[in-house]
Amino acid sequence: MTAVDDLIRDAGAYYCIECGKCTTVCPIANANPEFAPRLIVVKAMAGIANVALEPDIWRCMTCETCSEMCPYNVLYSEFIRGLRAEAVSTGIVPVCSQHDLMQTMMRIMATPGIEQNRLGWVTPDLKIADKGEVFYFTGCLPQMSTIFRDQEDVNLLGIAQSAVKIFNRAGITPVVSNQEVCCGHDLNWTGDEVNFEKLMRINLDLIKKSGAAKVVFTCAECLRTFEIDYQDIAGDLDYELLHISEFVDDLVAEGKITFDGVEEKVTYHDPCRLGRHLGIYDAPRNVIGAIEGMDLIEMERTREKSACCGVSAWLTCDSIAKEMQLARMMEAVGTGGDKLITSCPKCQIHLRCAISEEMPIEREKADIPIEDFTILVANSIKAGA
Amino acid sequence: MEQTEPRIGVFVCHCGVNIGGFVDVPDVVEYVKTLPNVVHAERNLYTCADDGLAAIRDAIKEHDLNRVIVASCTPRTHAPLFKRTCEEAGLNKYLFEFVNIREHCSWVHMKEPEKATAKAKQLIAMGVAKAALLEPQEEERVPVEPKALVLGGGVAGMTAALSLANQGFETYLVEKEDELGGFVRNLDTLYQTGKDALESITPLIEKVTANKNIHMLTSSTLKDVEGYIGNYEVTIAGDGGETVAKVGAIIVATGAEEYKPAGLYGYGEYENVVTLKEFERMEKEKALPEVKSVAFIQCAGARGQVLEYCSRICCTNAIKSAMKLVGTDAPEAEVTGRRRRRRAVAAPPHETEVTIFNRGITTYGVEHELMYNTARGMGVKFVKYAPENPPEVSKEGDKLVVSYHHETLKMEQTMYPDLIILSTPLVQIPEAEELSKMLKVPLGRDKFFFEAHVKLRPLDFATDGVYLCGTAHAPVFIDEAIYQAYGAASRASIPLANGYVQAEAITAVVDEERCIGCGRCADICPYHAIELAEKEVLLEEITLKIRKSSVNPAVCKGCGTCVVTCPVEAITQRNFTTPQITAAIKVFGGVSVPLEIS
Amino acid sequence: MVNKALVIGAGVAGIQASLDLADKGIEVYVVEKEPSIGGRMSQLDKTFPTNDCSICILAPKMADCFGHHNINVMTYSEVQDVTGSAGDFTVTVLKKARYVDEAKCTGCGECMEKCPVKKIPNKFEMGLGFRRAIYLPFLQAVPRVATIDAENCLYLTKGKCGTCAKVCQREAILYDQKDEIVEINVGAIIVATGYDVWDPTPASEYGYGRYPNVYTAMEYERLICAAGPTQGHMERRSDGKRPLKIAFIQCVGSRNVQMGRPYCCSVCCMHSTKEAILAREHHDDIESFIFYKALRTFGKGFNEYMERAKSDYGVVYINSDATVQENPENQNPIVVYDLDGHIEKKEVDIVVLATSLIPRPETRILAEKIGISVDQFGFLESVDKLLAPLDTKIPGVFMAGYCHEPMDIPEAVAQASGAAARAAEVMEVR
Amino acid sequence: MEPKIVAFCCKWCSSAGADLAGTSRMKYPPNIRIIRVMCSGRIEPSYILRALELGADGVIVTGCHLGDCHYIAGNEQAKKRVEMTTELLETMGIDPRRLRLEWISASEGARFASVMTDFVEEIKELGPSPLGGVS
Repeated sequence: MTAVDDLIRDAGAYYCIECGKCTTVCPIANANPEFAPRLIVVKAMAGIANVALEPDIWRCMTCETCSEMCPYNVLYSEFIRGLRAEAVSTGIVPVCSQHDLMQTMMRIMATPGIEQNRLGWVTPDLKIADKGEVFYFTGCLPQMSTIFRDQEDVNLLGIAQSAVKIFNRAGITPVVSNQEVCCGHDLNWTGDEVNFEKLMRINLDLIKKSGAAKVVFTCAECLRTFEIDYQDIAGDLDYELLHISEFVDDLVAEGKITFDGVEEKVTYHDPCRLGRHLGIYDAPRNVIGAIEGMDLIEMERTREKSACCGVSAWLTCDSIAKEMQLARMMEAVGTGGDKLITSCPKCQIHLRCAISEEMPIEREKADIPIEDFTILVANSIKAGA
Repeated sequence: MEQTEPRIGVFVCHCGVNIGGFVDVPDVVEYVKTLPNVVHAERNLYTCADDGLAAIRDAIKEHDLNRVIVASCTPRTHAPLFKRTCEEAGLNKYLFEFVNIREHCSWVHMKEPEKATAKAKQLIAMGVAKAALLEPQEEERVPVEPKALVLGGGVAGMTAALSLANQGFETYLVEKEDELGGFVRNLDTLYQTGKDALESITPLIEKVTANKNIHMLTSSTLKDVEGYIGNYEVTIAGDGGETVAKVGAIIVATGAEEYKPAGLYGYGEYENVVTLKEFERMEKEKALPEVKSVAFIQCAGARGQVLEYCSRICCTNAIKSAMKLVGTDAPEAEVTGRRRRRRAVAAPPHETEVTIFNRGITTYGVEHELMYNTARGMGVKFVKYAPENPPEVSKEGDKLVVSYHHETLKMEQTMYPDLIILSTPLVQIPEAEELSKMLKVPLGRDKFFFEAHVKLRPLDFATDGVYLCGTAHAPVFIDEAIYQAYGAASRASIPLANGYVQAEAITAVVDEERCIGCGRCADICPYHAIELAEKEVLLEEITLKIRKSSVNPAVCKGCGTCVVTCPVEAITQRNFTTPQITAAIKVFGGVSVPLEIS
Repeated sequence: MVNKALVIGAGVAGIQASLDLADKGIEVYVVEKEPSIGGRMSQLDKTFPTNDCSICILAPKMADCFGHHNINVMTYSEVQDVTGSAGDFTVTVLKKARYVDEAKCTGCGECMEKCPVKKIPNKFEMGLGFRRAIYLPFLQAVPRVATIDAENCLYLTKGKCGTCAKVCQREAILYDQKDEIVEINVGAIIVATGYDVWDPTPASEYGYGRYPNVYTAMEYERLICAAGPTQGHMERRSDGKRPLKIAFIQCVGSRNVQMGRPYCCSVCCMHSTKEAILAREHHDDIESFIFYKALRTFGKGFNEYMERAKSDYGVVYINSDATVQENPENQNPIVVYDLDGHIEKKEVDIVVLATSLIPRPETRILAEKIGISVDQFGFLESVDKLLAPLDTKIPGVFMAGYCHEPMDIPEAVAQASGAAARAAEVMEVR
Repeated sequence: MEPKIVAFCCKWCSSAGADLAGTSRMKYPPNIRIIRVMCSGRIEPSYILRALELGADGVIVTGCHLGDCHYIAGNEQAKKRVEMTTELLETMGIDPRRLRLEWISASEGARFASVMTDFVEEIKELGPSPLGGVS
């Protein structure tokens, strides 16, 4: 029994009937004919060589377009994630963009005893607490905002500030903690299971101590990591895990939040982690729909069939990724909307990144403002409500 | 038959405006009145309406009509109605003739009413010419012996016999082996029940054995058949001598056997290369050696390798056996996480590795496909091979080796199984050829019995009175053989229940005096309705033996092909005689009729 | 003991079951919810593996069934309730008003020509053709009697028009006809309600409904049928152009655990093969590509048929599922598939989807009324899968055809005869 | 010139096709006279010659498509016989185009109409039969 055999079992790859549907829908395969998800699975099943050594396992964006369409529900991303851990255990070092800066930062965070200063964004008008009913998990927004300080039109701290604003308007003082560490998503997806688990322990201890019954996330990756990866390892958590869109959706339903009317046309980009990984499609749409005058125009590739932003865990940034990002931005422009809404900070970073000075097309064909869902909501809430 | 002077009545239908709007019906009626033998002609707004039908009945009586023609729509829908009306007025229904002046005239010539009128006149005139030559016909009834013979005591034969017996018909069930059960006796377990094969069908065997209407003849074979539907005399040879029985219908349920793939994949050469059935036998007898790794090779000898066809049942059967070999429980679906996240549900590791080499797994329908899914979840491996590149079996020392070309990966691979199981197709039994001749029913290219019509008469033979079910027809699973058996019982019970067979009187008739016994008609008849019998003829005081053909009206379907084949005009087709047809041709040509009545 | 039987559904299975019973003297009621008998088979162009013209071989059976002295055909009718037990069931049948006197109508079509409501998509033509508010579902319909579609008739909805009544010379139009409830008494029941065609719009990766030149297989049957809306001319939806390249995609919505239909529909490999052969018979410059998961040629003569499709008709089989994109320039569908581990794209003129064939949702409701069980997908369940495959758990109630499990025409016919035998066993006719 | 044409149709396919042409109101020239038989296999070569002798300008024999015969293979017999008759006509000096064999199914109403139209056109081009006819 090899590790790969275990993976085949865990991912349900046994169910593969080699129909090739995964290849036909794979965004990478569509851009690069040399890449075929089907072959990786079939090779693994055939027990031929060690597939963990295949370079292709690092090119997969784990966007789960394939799993979504796989007739037999093979958990392709899970399979790839496992293969990467297996590869790392044999000494392979993945090549990440940004010179491995993110992963290094995360590994450092996993080191015990470091006192962070991550709450600089909490302006005096925002009310937060150490203990309470609702824990707001900020994620890496403070660090990312520093790293991408020079990138135009990306407002990451605004996401965190908006989240707290929303809580406060609804009469909630959320727990926001300086001891919070990165969820470890990117380490988990680049094969560093050891440091990933360390980060997890820190976060789980912290939340437990806060006494929270609900943990709310503004980052799709963080939510996916808690919901699936943490619970896989640590078992079921005894508090509720919610994306901010779900949380707001509930508040709207309960009448605790109302919105100012605004005449605006927007389109919404489903992040892989929130959509295909977790199945959260309706909540953000419900909330946008509740804003009077706001018109949501769907892109052709939406919901389960949403396009990927092209980069995952900082592994897959290359010319194909850029093409995908441009195509997505053009699709958004094509809706005639005023802005593109997303609910994953990284989607925002990656999509904006594609709109650089040197583009193969005229800028206006792909340039559309991107706004995070949380900011959109915070800006639309009726004052004093 | 005495030819009475024809007195023809013609009813021309307006069909509202459908005919009347484009054909000058009054003009047609006036014309028709001038035709020879027409003693009455009238028009009706709707001949098929109650008043139209009453008009026909009244006219038959009033004018003493002995032929009736309706010129209206297509006989396809309305002929039965008008024939019934004639019969109600005491006129033989074969003295009715239909002329279609709607679909074939008014509706297709709407823009040319004059020509349409002329055409309607001529079509009716042709009909009148034919009608003058019509003869009353009796539909012959041939009595049927309300008993049946079922050949084969496997599940299909047993089920068919039981159904017939339950419908009240005495049935002879003939089985060549000394016990009932057929092919199933070779099997270990059945996928449908998951239980021991013989045990699964024991209730059926018990019911058959206990049924008073069933005469069980084991260790017996059919030796001779004489006769035709309703009237077969069959001779069955068995241990205890010969049984002669009169039966009305015969069901062929003789089953099939497994193909032995001599020369393929080391079969017959290496010890641990067996067929699926042999493997079942080993399992049944608990004679299976300890195996760690097993390879199945599907389509061994099938789908073009030796035989042309796919044997339908081997994929599911191989999967059933593979699952047993793997021996883990079927994994159950499990959903974890509070959202839709589903964990994979593959079974835990197992001892025996099983690989099924296949050309695409053929688990059609619901049950088979679900089994295939479960088997994959249990870890049974499926490897596709291309027909032009099948796996090769050889030996390295005392180890079996399978070298194969992985079709998806396009890579050469090897494995070392302890046992190789060849899934070979079912094939016809050797006795079938003789049986087919005896029963006058054909075998197809694949040597299986060939049904009357592939789509709509799957359980009938073209020869009436003989029916078909189970693997004698083509490979099927047991449950399929069983519903086919019920179906064959239903088909066979129709003549048995009626007690007679009756054919539309359009059958061919042989004029024995003219027949020269050449046999062309018998050769060409698709239904084997024509027999050549030796007759003694006294010719100038010498007794000669001459062959004469005769048509069995219970079997003839009235296509008329034999009539054309006959070189000496010895055969006619009732209701479609040559004089009737040529009369119409003559009218068409403008010759007044009747010119000649031959 | 009532020596009569009820057959529910008058497709090929229902017709065969009725004929078998009636031919041996048992009186049969056959209840069909459509205005004509004939079922799915009447919609098919040809049948595999013989390429028999479907309606040509079915129509005589339809006529036999309708004209049989022992068969009482109740079209445009539905079973509402069943009570009693084997040998003595009481069945309530709703005879829907067709607003036409069945005895008077000759099916001449005068009314249909004059009816001003013209553009109602014809269900029989899978929406590819149109019918009027008074209509015959198809030209060979049995009975050949017009039906008024109450939802679209101007007279019945707005009290205006009345054209059909004016032009009908037989005074067969009855606007005040009412639905009727009929009670019948039977000894045995055969359920033969057939299948539905799954609408593949939700599987949006195939582009059905979005790209005009993507068809379902049933639409394609009508498209190539000489009696269909285009008289058998292959004119594609976007521009009427004749296709030169056709892609057939198999298992659309079936063999798919995620879609909740893990089963194999059993007939699609063959019907796509047939459709590809027919395309080539229409025009010998047509190229066909069949994209499949596994090619299942398990019936009698099927493998040989597929081999012939390859060798004599140039049909190309490709082992891959596929997705569909569209070339915006000419609205040609582009099929994306996996060829030996790399993605390939093939631009074709039309795509034909072998969509799942599913048990009718009405069958589940009917099963509840009768008290028989259906499986998780809605197929009727046998009481004993091995020895009594056609028996439901209620004695005296049997089943045949696709409502029981996926199958082709000869299997449905065999089951129909089989169910007739089981019903006859209940009757004790002798 | 209005040619006179006899069409022999089998009951099961081609005359049903003719019915369908009718129900579909498909026009074709009114020169055709249908004689219905059970099967195209019932049509004797002599009928064809007789029709020509008696004034037909053309004879068309129709049946089920090959493989579709209601009587298994009667249409194959028809094919052989018509082929023989065609050869005979040629030898006799009668344009063999005056005899045609077509397969028309019950669903091919349009085909029935177009075949008939086409045949009438062809016969028109050939002109009146040299046999003239009796009338």
